[in-house]
Amino acid sequence: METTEKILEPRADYINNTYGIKSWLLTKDHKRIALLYLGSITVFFFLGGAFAVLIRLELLTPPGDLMQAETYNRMFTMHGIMMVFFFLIPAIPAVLGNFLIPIMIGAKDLAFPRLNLLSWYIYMVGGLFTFIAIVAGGVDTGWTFYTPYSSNYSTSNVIWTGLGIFITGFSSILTGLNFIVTVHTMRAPGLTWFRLPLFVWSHYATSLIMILGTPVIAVTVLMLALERTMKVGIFDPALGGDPVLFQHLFWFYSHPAVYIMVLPAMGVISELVANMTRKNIFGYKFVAFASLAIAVFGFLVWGHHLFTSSQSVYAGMVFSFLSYAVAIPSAVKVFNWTATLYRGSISYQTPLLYAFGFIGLFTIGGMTGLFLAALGLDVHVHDTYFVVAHFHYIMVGGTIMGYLGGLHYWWPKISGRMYPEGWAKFGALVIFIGFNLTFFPQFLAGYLGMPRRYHAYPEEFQVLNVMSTAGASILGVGYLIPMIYLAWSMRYGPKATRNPWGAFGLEWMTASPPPTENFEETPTVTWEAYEFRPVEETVVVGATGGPGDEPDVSGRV
Amino acid sequence: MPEQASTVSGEVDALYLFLVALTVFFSLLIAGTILYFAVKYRRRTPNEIPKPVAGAMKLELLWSVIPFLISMFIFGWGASLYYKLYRPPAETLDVYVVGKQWMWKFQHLDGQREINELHVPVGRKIKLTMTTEDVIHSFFVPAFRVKMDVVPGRYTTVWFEATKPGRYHLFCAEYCGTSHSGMIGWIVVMDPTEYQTWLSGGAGEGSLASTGQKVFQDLACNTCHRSDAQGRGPNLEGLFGKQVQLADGTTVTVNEDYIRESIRNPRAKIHAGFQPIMPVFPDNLVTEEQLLQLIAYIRSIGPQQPGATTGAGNANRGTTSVSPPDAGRANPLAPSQPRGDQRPPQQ
Amino acid sequence: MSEHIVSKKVYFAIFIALIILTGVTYWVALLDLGPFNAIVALTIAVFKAMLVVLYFMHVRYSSRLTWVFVGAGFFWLAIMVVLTLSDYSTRDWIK
Amino acid sequence: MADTHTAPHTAHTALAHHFDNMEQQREAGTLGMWAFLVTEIMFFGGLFLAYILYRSSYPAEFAAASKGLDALLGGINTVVLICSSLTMALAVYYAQVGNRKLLVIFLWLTVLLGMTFLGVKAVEYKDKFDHHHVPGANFVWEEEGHAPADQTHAAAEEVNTSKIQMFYWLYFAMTGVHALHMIIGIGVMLVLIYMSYKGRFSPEYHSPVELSGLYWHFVDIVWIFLFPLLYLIGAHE
Ligand code: HEA
Ligand code: HEA
Ligand code: HEC
Ligand code: CUA
Ligand SMILES: [Cu+2]
Repeated sequence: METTEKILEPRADYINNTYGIKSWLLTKDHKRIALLYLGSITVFFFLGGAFAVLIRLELLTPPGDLMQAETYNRMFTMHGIMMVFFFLIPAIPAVLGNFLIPIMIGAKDLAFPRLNLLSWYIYMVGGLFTFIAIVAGGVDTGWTFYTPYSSNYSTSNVIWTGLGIFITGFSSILTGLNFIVTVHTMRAPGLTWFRLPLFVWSHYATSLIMILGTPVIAVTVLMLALERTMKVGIFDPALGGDPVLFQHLFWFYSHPAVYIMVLPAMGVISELVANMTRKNIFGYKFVAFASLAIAVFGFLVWGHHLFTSSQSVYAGMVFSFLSYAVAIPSAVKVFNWTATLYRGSISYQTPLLYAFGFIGLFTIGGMTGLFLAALGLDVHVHDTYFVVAHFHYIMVGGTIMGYLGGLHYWWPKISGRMYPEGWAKFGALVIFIGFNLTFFPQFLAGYLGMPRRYHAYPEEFQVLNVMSTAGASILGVGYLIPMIYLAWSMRYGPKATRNPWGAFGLEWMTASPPPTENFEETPTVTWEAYEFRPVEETVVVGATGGPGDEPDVSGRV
Repeated sequence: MPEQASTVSGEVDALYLFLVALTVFFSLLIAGTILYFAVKYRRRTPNEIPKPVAGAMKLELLWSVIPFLISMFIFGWGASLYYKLYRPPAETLDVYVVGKQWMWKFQHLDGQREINELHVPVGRKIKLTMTTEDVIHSFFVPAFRVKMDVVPGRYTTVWFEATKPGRYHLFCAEYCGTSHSGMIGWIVVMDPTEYQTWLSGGAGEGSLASTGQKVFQDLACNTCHRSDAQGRGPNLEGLFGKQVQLADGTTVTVNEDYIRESIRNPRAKIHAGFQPIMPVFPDNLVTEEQLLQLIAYIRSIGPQQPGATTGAGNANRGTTSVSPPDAGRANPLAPSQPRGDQRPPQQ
Repeated sequence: MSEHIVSKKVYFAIFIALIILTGVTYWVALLDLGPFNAIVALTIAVFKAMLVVLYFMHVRYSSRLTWVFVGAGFFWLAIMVVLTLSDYSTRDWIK
Repeated sequence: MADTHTAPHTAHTALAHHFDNMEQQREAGTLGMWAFLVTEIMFFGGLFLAYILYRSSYPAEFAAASKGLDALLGGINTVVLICSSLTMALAVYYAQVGNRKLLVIFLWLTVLLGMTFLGVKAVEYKDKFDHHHVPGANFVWEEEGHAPADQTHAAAEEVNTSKIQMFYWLYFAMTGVHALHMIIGIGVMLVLIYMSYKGRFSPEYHSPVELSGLYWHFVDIVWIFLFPLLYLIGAHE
């Protein structure tokens, strides 16, 4: 990216208008809160990643030689918990969503700025509890906490971890609530629902899941904690309870939660695909409603995790059928993204590369979901590495790719600096290769019958596991690359212009980085979503003259 | 592809291969289209603004309906396979399984007991009735493509028919604590004659039912449950597979789960005309294994002829392979008999 | 879209209806209606809840959006209960 | 809705900086509260599900256990809560018409009724403690005319008691969470009273009263379901 060197009078933006730790820890500005989240989820990601590294090292050889079985069990449990509850669920909504939603709808902030800050603190407190649980010896129940193991048998810190998840749940509820109200009540004049960027639609759908599903996991861990302390038998068959009830309650939340993890990434991809090709999204309304459909149908399929659990065969059929129903909107999205490229103006910048990565890997991950939803086949692959590969394809190959793509794309807006494009492309490539090498062999291992959560495994699976471990080390390095250059660019990257991509959307009509209240004046929207325009007609909201206002390469403002 | 060693392996693999092909097709379709567009419509000048393309209803319908139809096809296929996998067939050779942290315990009707190793004959439908002493486990034999969770407090069943002699992995697939990965074993599939020899090896204790009968006497069950009508409890002879009238007016079929409940928690369902006086036998009095022995015993004194039961046509499914107690060892595998609807000889 | 002020009369009327319905629930519970005891009790409870939601909570005078939210809350609860029970009620069918 | 932005605004002192006008702010508040209540429905929903499942599995035990509850006290509490809903509704009414004195009075009445409810609940809980009906190691359940005879009979007791105990566990969990909501509600009321003393509310700005009202009524609704479910199942036997 080429930028002009000319230094103008520095204009106050959200980063430099006040200084000091306190101004950050007590901020009510959604953009600063997004950065607080960015920092904290990154820490949790690397913590979760460190556990993953240890898992992969243990699995390098068939016998359990690196660590004790107890330790290994704690490793994958805490890996799952960290990654799911403390990284992936907040990742895109709380960072990119928080930063962008008010800007994209032309508002000054979220509807409840104080709740927003509170949600970060709640998240941190939840994280702290979980962290204490780890330091005090960890948990070994698997991230799914199945009873009666978790309630009556495990001797690890189930309650502390449960408390951490309980608390963090409220942070997610508050974020969702805030988004819903904001999107309903704070859209700029003229910004009708069908003019909203698809990013906002998908976050709206995500938020619905957050407020409808999260309370159930809260009450479920509450019941688990009480059961563990009082042993009254809610989940204990010896006393008349049913352990499978726990599985129903757990998955009632946790299946929809997988859509909390993927929908925001889908929103990011919609933005990337449209803006990196300067094309309106093909079938806008279908993509928008597909998000809602996924959110709604996502609540009807949880029983597909229980196909071998002794759940009724007939209930299994219902859940399988509904699982296929929810796959259709995902398919619609994939096809529409692809069609958007048709007659576009495609620019191979890093964000688009990540978007391509997402589409490809999500397709594979999603299609393997169809294997799992096929009842007779799931009987064989359930709780094998096939499942592990399925969800890593979607969550790591899909969502993290989406997250990184979004982070790169909006990085100029967030930090006011450009990242180094060459390094970024290199990083994306390393991640893509490392990823596939890590997780593709797991499909094979899974179908061959290697069960998951195994500390030691029979010899014949070793080759595949060695490949997987090798891939994981490439992947780990891959993740360090963006970490380093993004941090570097915050200080040394070239200054970003208002709209370095020639993209379209309200966030590109304000300065980079934006001022505290986002726009100098409330914009009035007279355009449709993704209505790309020639340079002369480019819309700029607010006065020009700051450093973020020079024309970009394409001569646009 | 793991070894195919059961009658359903091939069917599961067929579905798998179909899905693999489908995945390859769609992945290539999408990746190919993306690459093609990406090259063809690459940005040529920095200021290029392509013309907007309007959506197309027809296309949207096309790519919703086709995937839907495909997925309904997969659904149907998967569901019928599932039904087959989880619905035990009529004539089976039964084995009782108890899981516990971290081992598998097997009891054959003929009295053999095994740990972490299960010997079965080739070409017979084997039905496992399973439970656990502690947490949930899952019985998984990759070569047979079967898996079923083993849940405390209830019996789950799974069946398979091995097609090839050999040793196959048995895994515990549901995470169950520290040595979950150590809860593994082998399924040894043998030729019928070898199996016969194996059967006549060990054992010694007599059949499972006769062990059950001993337990029945040791626990003084027979003080109440007598073979005449004088007992304080119902006569258990000929009971298995029948419908029982309960005190609250409903009826229930006597099966493994019902017997289990009657022993662990007798007051849950009261046989009409009897007092709720039967004591509870919790697992410190009757272990899961003994419970299964008792069931085998009660089954063995059940109706000898399937047709003789009063229950619905299928109420006695799975009951026919029982040999009467003390009748010497049954030979469930007379090789001369045709497979399928064969009935084990009742000596 | 200014707010609607509900008159005091309506509040009192609803209040009286609620008290009466409480009495009815109590009285019905003393009769033996077999399985209908639960059904009647729940019907009355739903009815009471509706009165509170519509009048005390002003939903009757609120935007469609509020209706949708209220509806969604109960609808999702129903999803959870119905689909879970669909498992428990059909477990024995296979045998 | 989006068009509210265009309304010219005369800034009210209670208008937060990021809203355009009071109408928008009020709407956001109401919607937020409703979204929160939806969350609450789902939270209680998990407990209700467990209740429904076990009640339909063990109807006899649950009916028997339910007799250990005092339906009269439960009924009284229902009436108390309905009264408090009325006073709350009236408080909102007086906030809307701008009658500060009556607003404060009705808020106090609401607090008082809430306290009464909690008082009655405390009496009930105490009774459960005295009778060892609190789930846990000390739980005891005697049925009419039955004395545990020998060891196996003691075991028989245990199994059946376990379902009774399950009922009491659900009773305590549901009413406990409900009572917790009441306590929070009372705290909120006290804040409202303080704010109205300070003269913060006016016909233009009173959403805190309104929103707290929504919350309070919701807590009332939960009880409307808890009462028949917990207290009245076994009443007719
Ligand atoms: C972000 C996370 C995410 C997402 C989006 C999904 C999406 C899907 N998942 Fe996945 N899943 C997980 C995360 C996720 N999953 C996790 C974490 C687990 C394991 C939990 C544990 O046990 O620890 C799991 C487990 C899991 C199981 C249980 C397996 C088992 O334990 O035995 C099943 C079974 O049905 C399943 C199915 C599906 C389906 C059908 C989809 C669908 O939504 C996918 C839809 C997408 C597509 C279909 C691809 C795009 C479409 C096309 C390219 C067009 C062609 C399409 C057709 C012909 C239909 N998943
Ligand atoms: C968002 C979710 C998410 C993400 C991002 C990941 C990321 C990864 N996971 Fe994840 N995983 C889960 C969610 C996720 N996982 C879940 C839910 C489970 C199930 C848990 C359960 O069964 O209960 C699971 C289980 C799971 C298993 C199965 C364990 C088992 O069943 O026995 C494996 C095995 O390979 C694995 C590997 C990996 C790897 C290699 C990565 C890589 O992508 C990680 C790459 C990142 C790094 C490598 C970080 C870089 C850090 C450094 C370089 C610092 C190194 C420092 C030190 C070593 C001190 N995961
Ligand atoms: C004190 C007497 C007594 C003893 C000892 C006793 N039972 Fe029973 N049993 C009864 C009575 C009475 C019933 C019928 C009432 C009921 O269903 O609970 C019954 C019912 C049963 C039933 C259900 C049969 C049906 O028709 O409903 C089974 C199975 C059973 N008992 C097995 C056993 C076993 C096994 C033992 C020993 C471990 C045992 N009983 C010991 C009295 C006894
Ligand atoms: Cu037993 Cu895992
Ligand atoms: Cu799922």
